[in-house]
Amino acid sequence: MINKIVQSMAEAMAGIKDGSTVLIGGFGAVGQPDELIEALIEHGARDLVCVANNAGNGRVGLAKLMELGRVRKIICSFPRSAGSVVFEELYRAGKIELEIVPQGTMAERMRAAGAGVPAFFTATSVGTILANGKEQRDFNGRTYVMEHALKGDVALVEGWEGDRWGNLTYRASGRNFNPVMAMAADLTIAQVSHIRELGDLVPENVHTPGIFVSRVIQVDRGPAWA
Amino acid sequence: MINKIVQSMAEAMAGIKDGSTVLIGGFGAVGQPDELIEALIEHGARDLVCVANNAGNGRVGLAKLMELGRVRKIICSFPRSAGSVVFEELYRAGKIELEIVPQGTMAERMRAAGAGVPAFFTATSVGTILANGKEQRDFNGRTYVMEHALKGDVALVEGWEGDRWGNLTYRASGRNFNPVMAMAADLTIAQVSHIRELGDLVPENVHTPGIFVSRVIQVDRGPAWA
Amino acid sequence: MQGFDRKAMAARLAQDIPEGWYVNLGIGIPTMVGDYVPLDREVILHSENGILGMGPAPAKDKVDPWLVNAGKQAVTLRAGGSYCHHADSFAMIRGGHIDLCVLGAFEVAQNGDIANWATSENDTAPAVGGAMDLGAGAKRLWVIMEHTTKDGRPKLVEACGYPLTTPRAVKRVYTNLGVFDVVAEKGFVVVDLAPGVLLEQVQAASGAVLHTQ
Amino acid sequence: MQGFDRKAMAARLAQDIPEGWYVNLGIGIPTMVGDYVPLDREVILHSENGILGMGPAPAKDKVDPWLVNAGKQAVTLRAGGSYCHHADSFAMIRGGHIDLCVLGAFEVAQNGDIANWATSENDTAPAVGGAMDLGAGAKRLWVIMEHTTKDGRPKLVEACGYPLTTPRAVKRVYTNLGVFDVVAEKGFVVVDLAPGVLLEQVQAASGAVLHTQ
Repeated sequence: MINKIVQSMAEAMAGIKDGSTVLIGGFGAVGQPDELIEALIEHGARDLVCVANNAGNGRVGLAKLMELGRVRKIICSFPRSAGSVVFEELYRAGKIELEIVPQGTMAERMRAAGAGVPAFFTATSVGTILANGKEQRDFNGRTYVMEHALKGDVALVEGWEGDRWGNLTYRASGRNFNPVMAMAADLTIAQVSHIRELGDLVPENVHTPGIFVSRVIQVDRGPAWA
Repeated sequence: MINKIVQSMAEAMAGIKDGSTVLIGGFGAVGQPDELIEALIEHGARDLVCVANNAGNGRVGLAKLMELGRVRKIICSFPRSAGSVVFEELYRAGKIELEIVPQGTMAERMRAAGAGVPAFFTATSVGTILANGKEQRDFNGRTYVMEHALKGDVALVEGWEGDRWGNLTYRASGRNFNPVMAMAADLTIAQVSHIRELGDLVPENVHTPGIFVSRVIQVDRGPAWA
Repeated sequence: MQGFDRKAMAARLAQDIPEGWYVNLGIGIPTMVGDYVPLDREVILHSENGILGMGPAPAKDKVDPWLVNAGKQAVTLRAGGSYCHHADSFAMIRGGHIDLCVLGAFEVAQNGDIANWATSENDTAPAVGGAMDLGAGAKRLWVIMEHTTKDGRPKLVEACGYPLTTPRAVKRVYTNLGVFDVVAEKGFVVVDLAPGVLLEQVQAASGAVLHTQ
Repeated sequence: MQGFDRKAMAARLAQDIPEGWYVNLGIGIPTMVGDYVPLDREVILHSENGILGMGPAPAKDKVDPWLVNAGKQAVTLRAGGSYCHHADSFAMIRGGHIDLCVLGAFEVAQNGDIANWATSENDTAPAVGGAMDLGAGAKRLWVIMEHTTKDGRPKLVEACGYPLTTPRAVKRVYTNLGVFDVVAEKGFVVVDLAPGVLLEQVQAASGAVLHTQ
């Protein structure tokens, strides 16, 4: 019997190596797998490349992972926000690398990795400093830059429901980067609010099919998120 | 008030021009917009380029459109099947052009058109005659071919449910090419079995959001499909 | 010289959005535009984080923590709205399906260049978000911003000094002083001015020639 | 020389699929493989037209016209199965997420080349379907086919004569005479032979050298 549901965070994190590229879902706090990030801190892997839309907030979660010196590089679209104190300190001190990627390019690069597309062309960033050093090419009279697939060793995602085959659903805007990250990583670990029996999810409305998910763990996000 | 629902096939077909590229959903009979194809025949547009997985069956639908001499070229993955008599006659007589595209490349080329990607690389067809004349390139030690976006002037799709904003759902394997075709065309016309009130479709489970749909028309597919 | 306040700017822009458009509103003044579209005119708001058919902010006791806009503020979903993932959401933007994007800006140049994401090439960690995708992908880009910086420097300019977000993308600019089209091979063209504002005043506050129609 | 019949070939292959694999079965004998996976071993079948977790053919009075496999035959969906669109379905294939694809073939060469879609370069309208995507994208490609053509010509060959589907893709071949691995820089290696079949008979029916382990 296939059973991707794990009972402990130690099982969920098993095998994550130093030097991994870790894709972390969420847009702000929504759809962000907080409990998995805490477990990654506990797990201890270091020299990580983290891909996330934001560069952490306050001194918890991704910010804490950075503060502990575990993150070599961050790939994101929006590093600077009111709460990104840890990132800014580390970055000014030259202790963390940064790759800024337009948000849509970031999503598309991961989708490409999941879909077997090593590179594609996009109009986004043409004529800006973010296109510096990138190959450019005209199609039908318009200029595009070539972007490469962005693959993860690990993805940490948050779903709403999950089952033992790894099928996931998402709630409202909690979906965001999670489905593309799930398909772009070798090892995809999902935290979900609810475990469902196999067959309870409506086949037409599974948002991430289990083929893209390695492990599922139930977390209690508290009454506000229920 | 936005109202994409039209009441007649004449309204549904309005403005389709000679010379159009028409994307036609379906995989075999399933998810194939039979009533819209009949309406396109009635409408009379000619010199069409049709994109569909198969090259028609029997002497109805797409096969009839071809038999009437309205189709200049067909782009498909699987032209030859037991029932593709019309296509084979026309093709042997040199009366229709054919572009064979691997099925996944065909789907991805339309998805690219819908997503603003003019070209991308894929490993599919490398080392075969279908890669002849195509640009090839190595990424990470593997060879890929470059494929271009495949855009439609018109898409004819079949959904299960639709609403006045153009939101669609699909039933079971009726989804197939329909969502990528809907996003790849300038004018997307959907036939659906059921019209729903705005707000009745579950927001998480809309399969094609209305932004990709121009017109919706209800059809009666008969009791077997209900 | 008074001109529009921020609410009036947002309202002025809102009156130019026809029914049926798919519209993405950036963070700040652009977000306010949504509040001034008449309720009987259906305009479908898109948010980068996978929302189509976004509604206004909820009552405080109706906040759903799973539902925020691109500025991470609580919002609602209208009947007919739907959710999708980030790549599908940006396919809407990058594939040219969004009729209009409204952004704020540091500068707009007379050729339509927009700079709104980084204040210098040496900015250590600028935040681009979805601005470059929207600038390059939406069918139309309109900018809404104060006509000058807080210290009085013009934001309508001959050429941008800040790093570009997207070249030649802006079609129209709404400021506290008026509305200006960006016309190819001409530059800024005055559409109309805020009540009580004179053309010579606006010209004096601008870093590029303002043409009249 | 008897060897396996088609059912026995399918059963022989099925016994090599471990629990938990995601498997795409081509049209013809490959489809039969699904019937021989023991019911208590969960193997998740994928179909190109957007089905994951496909089940066996339905009873005649339970046919759902909306649910067909890649061969356009009526099928069922298992509990835990799901549907997706064609681009997502082929993302599973092309992105390397399918553990195993089983195809029929006209020829397999000792370097792993497979030809299974066109019978000549002059074939006027060959039908490729998803074969090239599967050949290039699945983690493993196994072929199941008769050892020779109906008129006795070998289908295991030194080099394919027919147009290729995918170069160097086949890892293993199941025929009515036995099971053969394709090993880099070596060629065909006998894994085992059908009951009552002798190596020299199989070699005589093959167009390439068969190595023993």
